[in-house]
Amino acid sequence: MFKQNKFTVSHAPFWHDGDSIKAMNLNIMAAALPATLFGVFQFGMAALGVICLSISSAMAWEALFNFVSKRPIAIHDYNAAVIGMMFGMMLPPTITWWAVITGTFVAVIVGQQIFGGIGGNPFNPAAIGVSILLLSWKNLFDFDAALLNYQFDFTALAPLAALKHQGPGVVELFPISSLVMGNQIGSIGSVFGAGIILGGLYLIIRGYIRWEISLAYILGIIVTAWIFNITDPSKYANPMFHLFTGYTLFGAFFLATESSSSPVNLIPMFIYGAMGGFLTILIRNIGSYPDGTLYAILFINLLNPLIDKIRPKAFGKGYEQCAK
Amino acid sequence: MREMIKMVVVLTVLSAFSGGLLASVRTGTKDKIEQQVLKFQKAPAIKQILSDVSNDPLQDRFKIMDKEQELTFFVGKHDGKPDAVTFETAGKGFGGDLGLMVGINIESDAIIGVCVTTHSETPGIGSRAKDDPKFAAQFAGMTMDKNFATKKDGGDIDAMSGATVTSKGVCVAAQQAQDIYTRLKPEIQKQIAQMAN
Amino acid sequence: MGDYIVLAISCILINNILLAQFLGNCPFLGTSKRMDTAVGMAMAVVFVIVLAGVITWITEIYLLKPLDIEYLRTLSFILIVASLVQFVEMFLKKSIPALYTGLGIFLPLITTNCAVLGVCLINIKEEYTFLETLVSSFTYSVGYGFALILFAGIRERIILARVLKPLQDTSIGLVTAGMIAICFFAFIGMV
Amino acid sequence: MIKRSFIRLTEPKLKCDLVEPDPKEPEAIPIPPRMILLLNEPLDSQRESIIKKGDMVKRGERIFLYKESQEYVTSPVSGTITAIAPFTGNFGKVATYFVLETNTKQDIEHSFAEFAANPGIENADRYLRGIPGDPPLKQLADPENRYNRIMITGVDDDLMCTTRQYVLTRFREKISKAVALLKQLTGINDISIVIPATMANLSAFNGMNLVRVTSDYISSLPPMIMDKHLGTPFVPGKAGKDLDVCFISVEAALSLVRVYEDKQPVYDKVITIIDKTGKRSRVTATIGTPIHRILTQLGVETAEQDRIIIGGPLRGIAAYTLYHPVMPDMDTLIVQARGEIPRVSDYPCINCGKCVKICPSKVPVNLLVRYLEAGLYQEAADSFDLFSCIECGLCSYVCTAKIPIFQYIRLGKHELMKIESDIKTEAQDV
Amino acid sequence: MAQSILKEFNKGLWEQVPPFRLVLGLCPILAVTKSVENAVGMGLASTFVFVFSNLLVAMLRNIIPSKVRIAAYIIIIATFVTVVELVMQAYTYPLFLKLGIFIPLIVVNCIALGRAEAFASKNPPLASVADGLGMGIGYTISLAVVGALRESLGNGTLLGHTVFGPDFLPFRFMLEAPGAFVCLGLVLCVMNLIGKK
Repeated sequence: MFKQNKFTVSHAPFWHDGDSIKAMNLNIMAAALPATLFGVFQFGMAALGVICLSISSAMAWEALFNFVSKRPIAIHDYNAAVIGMMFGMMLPPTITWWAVITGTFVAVIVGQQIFGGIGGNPFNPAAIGVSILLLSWKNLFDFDAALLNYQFDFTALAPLAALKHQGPGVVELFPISSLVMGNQIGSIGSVFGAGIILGGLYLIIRGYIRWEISLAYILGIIVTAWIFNITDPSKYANPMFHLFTGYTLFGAFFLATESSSSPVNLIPMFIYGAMGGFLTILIRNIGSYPDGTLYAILFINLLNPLIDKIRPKAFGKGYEQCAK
Repeated sequence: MREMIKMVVVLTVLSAFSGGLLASVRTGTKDKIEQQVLKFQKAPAIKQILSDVSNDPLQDRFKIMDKEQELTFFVGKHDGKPDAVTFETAGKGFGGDLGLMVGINIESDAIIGVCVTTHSETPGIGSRAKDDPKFAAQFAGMTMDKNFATKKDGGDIDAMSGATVTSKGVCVAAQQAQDIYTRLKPEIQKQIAQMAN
Repeated sequence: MGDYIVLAISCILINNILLAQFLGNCPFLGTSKRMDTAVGMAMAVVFVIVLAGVITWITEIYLLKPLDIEYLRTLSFILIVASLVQFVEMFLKKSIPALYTGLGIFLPLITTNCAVLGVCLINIKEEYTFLETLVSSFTYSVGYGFALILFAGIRERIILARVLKPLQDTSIGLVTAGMIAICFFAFIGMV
Repeated sequence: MIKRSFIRLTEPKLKCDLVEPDPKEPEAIPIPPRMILLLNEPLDSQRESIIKKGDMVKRGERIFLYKESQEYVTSPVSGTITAIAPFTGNFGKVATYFVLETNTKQDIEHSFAEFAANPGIENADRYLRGIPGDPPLKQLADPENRYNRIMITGVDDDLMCTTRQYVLTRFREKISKAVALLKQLTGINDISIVIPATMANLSAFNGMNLVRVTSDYISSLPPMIMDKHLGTPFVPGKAGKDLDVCFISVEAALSLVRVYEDKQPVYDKVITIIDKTGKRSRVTATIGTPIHRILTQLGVETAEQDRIIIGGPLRGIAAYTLYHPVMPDMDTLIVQARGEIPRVSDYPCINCGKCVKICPSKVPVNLLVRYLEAGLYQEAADSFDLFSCIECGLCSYVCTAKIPIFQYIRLGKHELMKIESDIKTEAQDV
Repeated sequence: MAQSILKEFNKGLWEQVPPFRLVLGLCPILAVTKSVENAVGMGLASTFVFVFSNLLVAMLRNIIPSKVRIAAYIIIIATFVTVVELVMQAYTYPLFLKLGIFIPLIVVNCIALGRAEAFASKNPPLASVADGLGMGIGYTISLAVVGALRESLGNGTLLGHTVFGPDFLPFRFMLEAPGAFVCLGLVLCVMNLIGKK
């Protein structure tokens, strides 16, 4: 008789592809890095400060909430860090410190933790945070405030606000190439179109976001803006302008694709994305906000549980009757 | 059957009691309510428009029947001379009627000012018509021959961003005022003259 | 026609009876835990609000106003709503049992749904014409149903999430409703 | 273990292993002095068992626990029963195990010869349930089941397993006999053989129905074969009597042939063993042999906290003891090193959608798992297609949050079945 | 006797404080809590209705046939609601305007009907009045608490006085519709936490 070892007993499957929430979150943060770094380069140390404060306070809030609610502290999965980063990227570099901390509180705790933490949030937490901040302190979100502090060699106007107030004549001030390369005023993480696309493509290739959503969202933007544009070019800007300004690309790759608030089936993903793009342009062109991305994304988040009920027929479904 | 009769009797007595109570409360408060409406709804708007008058416009008021509508005009005096009238018109907003108090200088036929009295617009957006000084200020000084419509509709008024319908409603009310004033000017002048005497 | 469309969009999305005017919250929180009850309630609400809106409007214009007894409005409207609900319930039970099994259990709840009386009072307060009353009653109630169904979709998932004990049920429901109200801000300024 | 590839635009394609082109003869494991037999019936302390400690059994003798018992286990050797004790398996399912001291003198149960002269499905069920390959004789013999088609599967149903393929290639000449025997036993004429698509040299199968499946994982699972190759719908949650196809492993078919040819019972099971380094060896061991015998003979090391997997890496079960016996359906034995074992986590579903994308039966796994976690099994079955699951394990394999989804699904099905059978017995009692 | 009446009064203040423990009457607590003033006004108006309807229902409890009792209660409640409406219109007109249709809507406030049915129809007038008063005051306090939270955070003021100093940028979200829901949800959570102890 030999010595009996204790073996690990658990359930099938005994293999795993090695992916984890932590890996996913780190990848998302890495993908967001080019756009963020560009923002820091563009807006200086103030932007870096905002991003750092945003990430650290988001993690601190989560840890605090976990501690108070006597749950295991889970900041090592970087979930709060991702929310903080997304949130920080949507802020103007001129924002004050206490607004960042309040905002991350709203995003992390009200937006996610009270719904049961990761996976429970019905809305994108970062979008909730920014939209509540926007409702409260509109003045802090004045991107044009950057004018006071910086010297730029391009048109230093927030493109969408200019469009809203002065009409599509301003479009000519913003050549697409310079918008793509980040020569525009906006939030820290959303100005550098090329960087966001790069990050987004990375995430798509790595399979961390669902390409169907991003694609449908961008198509929704282009088609809707194009239809508006051809009906009255003197009132509505062209699709490319819409695509590369404001939060559009950021929304397409980082906000709309937040996993727990977006659908997972194929057709719903297309409906969800396209609806988001459509609403964004609708709000910009006939609504009252310069940039409709946030509200559009929150609204499609709201539709998500409903449209995600459209799903393929499960295997063998519908044969039960025949069998009986 | 007895129960049936009891039911009917009880409900009838209850209703009668309720009706009686309410009728008496109503009679007791009727005048007071009318005063209050005048004081709180019309007065602030009138005061805002006719801020520098020497009289109390609430006292110096007269009524004119215009078509089927009774309009109350409040007269403002500058240095004892009655040269301004204000009256209320209505436009359509989001969720219904939007009252607009319009003050007109009868000598120059120019608008002194406008002020939104009642509205039921979306909180935060439509109510800006009441609070946004810039929007209302656009009307001041405009003469009666101007087109009181939003720029979108080919007029001279800048709509409030994000409150197109409300802006339109205010403009419609202003146009109505313009219409009424032009139509009733002789009558108004007659009344004012009477008042001065 | 355009005016009616504007009124309709405003009633459904912008001035949503539930999320912007805060009417009918008790049944909103009560019947939104499951999708099927939410759908049933939504249909019942549309049905009753349209009927009640029309009847109270007629009462106001042809009875209360001519007799100058508008101060009896609250009293008469609530009696109309209450008896209407009773009547509808009896009528459905006898004539359309299929619909009754679907809506029946929600009808008694509707008497205390302040959205019904609220819409009737709004119609009078805004001095709507008959057609406008019809449109506003229908679209307000559709807006109510729309919000209710969307909320139920989300709530079905929240019930399964790991929500902390003191936050469960009504508390988290209200917070979610607040976020839905933010979503509806998307439509501000569209008409 | 196959790790996530860097580029993950499309879903991972897992390939089943193919049997080596020129397989070695399996190493034979001698009959050990002590055997363990598992009987699928719980021990009941209230009743008096007809089998006792110290009883002698003969090779081929059926061991019943109680007089009215339906379930039996056949003894693979002649010996003395030295222990009877309860055994707890998956989902807390209770069985009974017997420890058998092997006698030096082996003799065959006398009734066996009599039976073997008399082929028929009823008789086969009465004597042959425990032969290698675990033929579904009980189902075939059940008059309520109306099968009209038999599939002999020569492909394995998990990633690293190759035993069936080995048996198929090694004994391909006997397949025609197996087909003839099954026809004779069951009276079903439509018999096909499932073979790997890559298999060459098919002359031995001339004149037979062949179904060729690729080596992609799950294309060899019965529901998939039915769906893709037979045009017969897979019906969720229905087994046996509602299906018209019976799947029988190639080893079972060949065991039947051997029994009737040699007129004596067979108990030597072919098993593929994969050690921690991935080295593959094949043995034949008598059913009932404790697995430590096999591992020791092959020199396979096991250490504390390693994992012993019976079956493949995606659908198998983990053994908690090295005294686990060789079972009739135990095709593969994998030893997984401690460091290789992926951990499950306590995270809730984060709705990443990978499971939904990969699920071959299009089950809304993301929602299903929430309901299962909450214990709402009936709802899961009614609205979220619990029974459409074909139990491939891919959802757990890709789950980012590392939720034991597969286990939840099995548990859910198990609980529902239990409720159903409870209702049935209650109805019968009434 | 006095003790039991005190008990009826007290339970409305804490044990069964209506909007939190009974989760009734949520609509007003969301709609009229933009400021403490509105909240208290609404609370007092509701209290008046609760007390008098309870009183009348308790007095008539043996007369009203049970088949028509709900109709009778509704008539009684509606009567007192209208009284409140008229009185407020006459004496506190600005408040009446701010509370809008929520005054007539007290009639469908589940608390009123709920207390009439659950308590007043089974108890003597004095206890019923105590019950109605307790419920009403509990309701008023709840409204005031939510109102104080929303006003102080959302506007930086409390009953018109600045509370956080001049540099405080008010968290306007609290005054908007979504803020009302979120705020009430969180207050409810806190109440659940306290209640557990």
